[in-house]
Order: sequence, then structure tokens, then C-alpha cells
Amino acid sequence: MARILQLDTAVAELVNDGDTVALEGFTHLIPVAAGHQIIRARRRNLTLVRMTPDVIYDQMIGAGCADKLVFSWGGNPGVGSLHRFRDAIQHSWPVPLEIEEHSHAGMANRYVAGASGLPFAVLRGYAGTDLPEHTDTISTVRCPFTGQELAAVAALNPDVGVIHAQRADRAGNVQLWGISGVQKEAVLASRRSLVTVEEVVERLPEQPGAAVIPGWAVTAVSEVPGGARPSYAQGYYERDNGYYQDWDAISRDRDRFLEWLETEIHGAERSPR
Amino acid sequence: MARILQLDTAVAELVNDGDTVALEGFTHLIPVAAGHQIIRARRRNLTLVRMTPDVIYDQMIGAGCADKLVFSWGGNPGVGSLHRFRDAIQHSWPVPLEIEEHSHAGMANRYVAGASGLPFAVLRGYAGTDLPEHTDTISTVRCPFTGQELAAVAALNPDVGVIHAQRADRAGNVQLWGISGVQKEAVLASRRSLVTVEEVVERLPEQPGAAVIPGWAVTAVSEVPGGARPSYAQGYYERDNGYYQDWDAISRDRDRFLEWLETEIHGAERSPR
Amino acid sequence: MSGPRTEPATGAEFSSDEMMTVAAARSLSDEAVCFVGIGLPSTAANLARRTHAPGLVLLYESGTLGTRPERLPLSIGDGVLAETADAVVGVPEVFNYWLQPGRVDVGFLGGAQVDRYGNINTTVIGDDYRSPKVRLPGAGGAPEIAASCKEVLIVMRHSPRAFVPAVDFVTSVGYGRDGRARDRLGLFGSGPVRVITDLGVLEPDPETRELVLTRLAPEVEVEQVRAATGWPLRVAERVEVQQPPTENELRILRDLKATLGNGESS
Amino acid sequence: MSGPRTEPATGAEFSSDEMMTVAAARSLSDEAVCFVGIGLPSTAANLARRTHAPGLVLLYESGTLGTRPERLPLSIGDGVLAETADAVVGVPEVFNYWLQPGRVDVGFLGGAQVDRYGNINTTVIGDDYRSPKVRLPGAGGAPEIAASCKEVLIVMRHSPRAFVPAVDFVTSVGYGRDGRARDRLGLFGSGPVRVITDLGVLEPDPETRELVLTRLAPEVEVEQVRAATGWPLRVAERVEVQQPPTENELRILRDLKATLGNGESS
Repeated sequence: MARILQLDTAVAELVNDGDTVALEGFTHLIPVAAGHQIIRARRRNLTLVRMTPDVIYDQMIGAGCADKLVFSWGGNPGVGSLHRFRDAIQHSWPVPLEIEEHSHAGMANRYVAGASGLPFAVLRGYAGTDLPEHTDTISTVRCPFTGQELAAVAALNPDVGVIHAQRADRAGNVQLWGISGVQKEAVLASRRSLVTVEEVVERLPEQPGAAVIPGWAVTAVSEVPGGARPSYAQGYYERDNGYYQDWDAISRDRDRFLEWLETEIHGAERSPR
Repeated sequence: MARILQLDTAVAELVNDGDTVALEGFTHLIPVAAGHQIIRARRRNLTLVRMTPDVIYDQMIGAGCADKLVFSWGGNPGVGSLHRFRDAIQHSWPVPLEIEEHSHAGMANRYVAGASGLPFAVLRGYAGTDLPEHTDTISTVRCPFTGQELAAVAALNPDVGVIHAQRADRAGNVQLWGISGVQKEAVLASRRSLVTVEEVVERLPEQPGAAVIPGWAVTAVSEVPGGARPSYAQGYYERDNGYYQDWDAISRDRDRFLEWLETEIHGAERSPR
Repeated sequence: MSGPRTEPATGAEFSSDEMMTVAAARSLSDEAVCFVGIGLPSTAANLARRTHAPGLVLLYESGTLGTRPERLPLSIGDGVLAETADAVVGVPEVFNYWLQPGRVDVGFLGGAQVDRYGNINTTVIGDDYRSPKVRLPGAGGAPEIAASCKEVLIVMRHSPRAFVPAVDFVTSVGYGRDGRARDRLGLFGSGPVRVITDLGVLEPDPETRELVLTRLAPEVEVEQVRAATGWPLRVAERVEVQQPPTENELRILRDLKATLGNGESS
Repeated sequence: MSGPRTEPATGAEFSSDEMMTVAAARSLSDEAVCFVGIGLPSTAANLARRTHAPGLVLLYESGTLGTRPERLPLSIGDGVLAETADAVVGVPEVFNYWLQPGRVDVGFLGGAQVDRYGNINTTVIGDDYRSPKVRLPGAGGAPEIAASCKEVLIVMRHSPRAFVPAVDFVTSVGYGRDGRARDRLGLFGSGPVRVITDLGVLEPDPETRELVLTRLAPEVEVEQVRAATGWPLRVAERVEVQQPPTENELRILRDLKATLGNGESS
């Protein structure tokens, strides 16, 4: 059974300096409030894992939480580039950022292998690309029946998996629906897990299209209404597209970014949006 | 887009002598009417594939449709043994039956590999058992990252996959819910597919827990109300447990079985239950 | 089958099958996550959930996670399992995401044969696989349940045909043909910790992994168990006698069985 | 960016970007199954569905199958894609069950660089991967879309920086560095069949697989395209001029773009 914790307590207990941490969410249900809390707790030397690092990872990287990023697409969806991510890679600011780069199919299968207790996954992937040359966690494997060579990727087993979902009940059974990305796999592949939810309810109502992650497979649940803003939570609120566009200007400039960090994160109990 | 066909037309078009055919269903939603139609069409030399061959496969084997069975558990659930299956293996009646035997985990992963366009799947399976010694489609593969040896199973790609579901719309989009076994994988792994449904509706209603298989991934849909009897269709009818118990007595004796075959299958447009 | 009857302190009569089911239920601790097979294991697990282990989490291989059936399911895919589950997932997912990574505490198995090292056979009787004396149903989920659950409980009725020196076919590995082979397989699970029968309980010797008699059902003698075992059965230094079923256990068990209507799976 | 403007027979003015999007849309046949990236491909696919190809099946890598958004999605995971989909599946499933086995007819890609053999770069500009001149977003779903879709359409604005002799990094394979390497990879998909730009269309030579100019946008000269291409561009024997957008196409395209509110993804 998952423990229901305050977000700051959960982050303090579950996320340590040096941990490998995956905050997953595929445009929808991004655990932004949890990411801000990790910045606020001044965690350092994290290996951040995510298929689609976007604004929240740009913020965590700019704040100096991470020294490594494992990913498959890093951009500001619908807007353009991530300037803190670029600055870290191109100019090592504020600290050098090592990268481990995959395709979406590769990352998804790495989580699947991790969730399945397997050391690797097999896929038809990366053929003819330059990615395997630069990424140690891509290799090949031969089919014992046909002799065919296929791509192999190493399993992902983060120390902590963090996701946001719509609801949980008091036993920590988590219900999420809409675009669900690789969130279930991220929780199941991780040694510890934190799920922030819009609301904790007595009993999960029936919901078409919803998946449930049983509470006994989750470490902690935190009730954080709006915890996915500026991304969206289907059935609760829309995406704040303006925030993503505003981020482009804030993040282009180191000083504006540092000011944002001081006022919106360290100067606030919780980021206003 | 799937074609909406009469069951006899669909079986005549899709199932040929010598085909590898998977009729899947995990206690729930067993495509019994389709199986009876295959017997009625007097198909021969089929390789029948199914995780849990039960009464319908006992009937098809007894009727002489199959010369090979690929499976992981063959029994009459809640009752006992399958006597036609035993008679075929132990006494080659009515024809010899070759078997290819797996565990559930192995069969499920074989379908997953087939649905994924991969020649094999990796699992932690069969370790310490006598199954690999007798089954050619079980082998091993070594993890290119850790050096660990794991089980490998060959992909399943039947010529025809047959399942039963609750509903489809006129474009052949299939909706099923409740215990869903490996049915989606069986359809996606197969070259051709037939889905019998309780009803064809104008528009699929929202349904908690339901999965949808898009019509463009299905070859044919047949409306067959009660097509899963004596198994059950959640939301439509209960399992007829008496049928399974009665089958024990009918199937123990070759003559009683042959009489059943004449009256209930060949003598009927459609089996009364 | 009906075993020896007795009049325990509770005053209630009970069959040896009932004692076996109650003993199996008592083996499950509260909040354990349990992968359940149909038949005796399912009856025992549902009894435990209604007595001392209300937080027991039940998984069935049909993909029903955290199910709380209000009656005994007649098969692994009974609709009552889906209707009362926390989540219903596909069969590939239940094996790959839930069983395989070692998340499950207890796997609960039966079989046609078990041998002195806890290996189970549900495949064939006879030594020719291609031409068996008796063809059994086969493996189902058992090989991976036996490999991946943190511990395995076996529930079987005691007889010399069932308790054999070496199984005709290893469908699900216990400690291997020699009691040592399991150590080399790198499995997540530690193997069978207890075989619960209608006559008592066998447990593996910590050194040799040979199954040894450690408990007797009420009014059963050691010699009876030896006679029902196909190898020279060793007996632990201290053999306890099982507490007979309480009135509460018996009442709940009988109410449960009554929900089946047409008998337990064989 | 705004291209050359013209007054076609329809009497409507249109930009070169609009011509490009319309040409891309026309490349999609009705009832094709199309794996769509965000931005230009998504605009073109949604235009096609509203004009000549109402039966077009759209898949997005967020797991939305058969989606029919009533407005343009702003990102791959826009809620409108889930709300109007036949099915919403997880990301592992969309890649493993739907893309990987070769079920998808058309993959629709863009990129920062494309080379003469149709290889695409969305990873880094510069020749040192670890210390790039410009770090781009990376691969996303593109490598496997390029490998597994039966055919691939590329949509990109024409410029010498984008149309390079050899990409700095092969993120998604076209015909390989030498135009031959793809044949040895055993992929399900046959590779890029068309590169649609704001100046016209390039197609691979059937022999050498080098991209060759086969169509011109209205009022664009061959020399303009040569100047915008980073390698000595070959020109097909017959070069057709694209039909300008119809009034209907333009109206629907502009209505679609108006639904975006705050601009198309870059």
C-alpha cells in the first residue's frame, strides 16, 4: 500500500543527491510540481531520465540539479528549442551535462524491460543511424531461431520514478486516463515511485479509458491539485500554451532565468503556475 | 477497414486446410461459434494454436480438424481433463496430434513478438524445467549488456487469428472488455483475422475498461450473438457451467462424441448452444 | 475425497481436506501479494482474505489484479474476478510486468506429482513425453510462478502416486533434480517453502532441500504419512500437530465452498 | 517564412508554405494509414482528411490511433488527439504493435537537415557530437518511422543549410550514406519516396537513390531550387509544375491554421 505524503516530505524521503530520477509524462500529465520541489530541495548530481524532456527538465537542468540526461527528444513542444538544455550541452552552464541519447522506441522499450525485470529489450530500431556509435546502451542481439540481427537496448531501472495522475484512492491505487505515455512502465521500472495526483478520493469511480496502477506497486502518493500545470490533466484543466511560449524568452537569457528561479521556485512555497 | 461478413462466408474465405489458426479467449469470450463453423466446413490439417485449449479445441481435435496443437494448458476449466485431446495424444484418434508445448508466459510472449514484428521474444522462463528439451521454439539468448542468459521463444504469426468480442461498429472497430487475455495480440500477430461480436452497432459507446482494436487492423467481423457460449461475454451473458460438466461425459466416449458431432454440429446450421 | 474425521476442542467435525485448506490459508500473511491458481490455492487464499489476512492482494493469471471475489471463482477467468479487481490487464502484462520482476510474495501451486526436492509435474505421467501413459493439462502459468515468486507454497493431497521420488517431467522447478540445480539458475524466487497436504506439512531441509515432515494434521500418525509418500520420508526432530480449524474458519470455508455450486476444479 | 506569391487560375493568392502543405496533403491517398509528426506533417495530414482523403487513418506517437482532431493539435500529446481517437494506447504499444511490424503505409517526417540520399538529421549541427555547434531536439520517433513505414514522405523548407550533401548526423536513415546502405538493413519500409518543399518536389532516382528535382512549385525556376540545394542538384527529364492550391484547399488550410491560435511548432 502506498503512503499518502505531503509533496515536500515525499521528495525529501524519496529523492537523494546522485539518484537516477525519471519524471515521465508525454505532453499530458507532466509532474511539474514534483520537479519544482526537487529544484527547491536543491538536489544535485541527478541523472535525469525522460523520453521528452521539455520545460520542467530545462528548469531542472538550468538550476543545476543534473549532471546527466537520458532522453530521446528534448524540445519545447509547439514552441522550439530548450535553451537551458542547449546551454548546458554547448557551454556546460551551470554544470556540464552528459547525455545518453536514444529514439522514442528505444526509450519506451528500455522502460518496458525495466518494468519486466529483464536486463534488455529487443526492437527493430536504430538501423542505419549514427545513434549506436555514441550510445553505450544500444547494442545488437541475434535471433536464435532465424539468425537475424536486431537492436538491443539496456533496461532502465531508475532509483525513483515520478508521474502525475488524475486520481488516487486512500490505498494509493492510482487512476489515470487520456494520453498515458510510458508512465506505468516508469513506475514499475523504478525502485521507488512517487505519484502526484489531482485528488485523493474515497473510491475510484469507473472511467472509460482509465488505467489503474495498484497501490502496492507505488511507494508514495501526494495530492497536488494542478500539479501538472502548465501541462494539462484531462478532465481537470487545459494546457497553458502561453507558459510554454513565455518560457522561450525567460530561458534564452541566463540572468532572466536566474531571476525566475529565485522568485518562482526558491521564493515560493509552490510555483504559482 | 474490416469487412462485415456472415460467419460461414468469413470462415470459408479466411480459413484454409493446412492453415495455422489461433482461436483465442481466456475462459471469457471464447470464439466457440467460429470454432463450430470451422468443424462444419470440415477443415483439415490445421495447426491449432491457443494458450488454453478447452472444450472448443477438444471438439475440433475430436472432429479431426487438426494435426498439430500449440498450447500451454489443455483442460476443461473447473471440470478436469479434455478427453478428445488425451485420446488424440495417447491413441492418435481420430488422427495423430503433434504437440508444441509452452508455458503461459512463453505463449503470451510469442504472441507479443508476433504482434510486434519481431522474430522472437525474451523472458525469464522455463529455467530448470523439462520443456525446452521437447520444444524447438524455446531457446536461449544472452544479454549483450550483462552477459546473462535468458529464455527466448519464437514469434507466433498464425495465418488466421479468431477472437470473440462484445461489439464492433460498421467500420469494424472492435470493442472488448473484461478479461481480455491475449486476444489483441492474437489478432495483430496473425496474417488474417476474424472477430465475431455480440452486436454490430452504429457507434461504439464509452465503456470503462474497454480496449478498441481499430477496424483497419482486422480482416473481417461477423455478428454472432451468443457466439462465445458456453463461455461468457461480460455484459451479455454468463458462463454455462453445466455445458462444461456435460462435456466431460460426452467426450469420454468416442461414440457419444461422434453422435454429438453429427447432431449438434453437422446436423445444425448453428450449434444450439 | 474425505479424510479422517475428528472431534477437536472446538467441537466441530472437519475433513482432512478442510484441515489442508485451513492450513494453507494460515500460511498467507496479511498484505502479502499472492499469485493464485484455481482450485485449492484459490479456496485457501479467499479463506485467508476473509479471516486473518484482509489485506491479502490476489493476482490471477487471467490478468485480474487485487481481486476480491464475493464467491469462489470457478475458473481462472471467472467474470467475478474481473468485476471485483483493482485492475484488469492483459495476459502478457500480468506475466511480464507483475509476475516476472519478482514483485509477487507468494506463489500458490498444486500439481499431479511433486518430488522430494519440490519439483512439480503437471505435464505427463510416464517416461516417454511423446507417448505418455497419461497426458496432463500442461504447464499453464506454473513454471514462471515457481521461478519468480519470492516464495512458493504447494498444496496437494498426499498419496504415493503424487509424492514421488522424482517427477516424470519437471513442469515447474523446485530445487531441481538434485536439490542443488535451482541455485545455479539465477531465479528471483527462493523456491517452495512448504508443501501442505491433507496429512500434514513438509518443508525443505535447509541443507539438502529434501522435503521433510514438519507438521502433522490432527490425529494423523507419522507412519500414515510415510505410507503415503513415495520416498523414504525423513521426519523433523520436532513435529508439531496442527491446530484444528476454528469454528470461524470452518464456517467461512463451508460458506465459500457453497458458493461454487458445482464443485471445485480438479 | 513567406515565399513567392502568385496569382493562380483560382484567383487566390497563396504562399509557398501553403503550396508545400497542399502538395504534401495531396500525396496522401484515401484510407492510407499515416504516422504523423507534429508541425507541417500534421497540418498536411489534417488538410488531406478534410479534402480528398476522408478515410485517412492518423496515428500520432502519443498513442492516439485513428484520431480526428477538429482543430490542429499543438503538440504530439495534445488532448484533442485523445478525445477524438478510435483508441488511445501507451507509447510502448504504439511503437511495438503499430509502427514496428510495418502496418503503417506512410510516415511523414521533417528535419533540420536532409541530404542527397534522403537521410535526415535532427540531432546536432557540427561534426563533433559531444561538442556540437547547435544541439537539436534529437530523434523522437523518427528513426523507427523512417525504418518501418511502407513509405516515407519528407516535408521541409528548401535552403542550402537544410539540403546538404551529407547530413552531420544520421538520425533517421533514408538510403544511407552511399545511397545503398538501406538495402542491407532488412527494413520493412522502402524509404523516402518524396521530399516536398516550398520550391517543389525531389524524388529518389530509381538507380542511384539520389534526390532529383521532379516538380516545381508554380512560378519557381529550376535555378532557384539549385541555389537552395547544397549539392549539385540533378533535374528529371520531365519536370512538372504543381497545380496551385484550389480555393477549397486554401480555405480549409487557412481555417485549420487559424485553430492553432499561437503558431505552428518549429
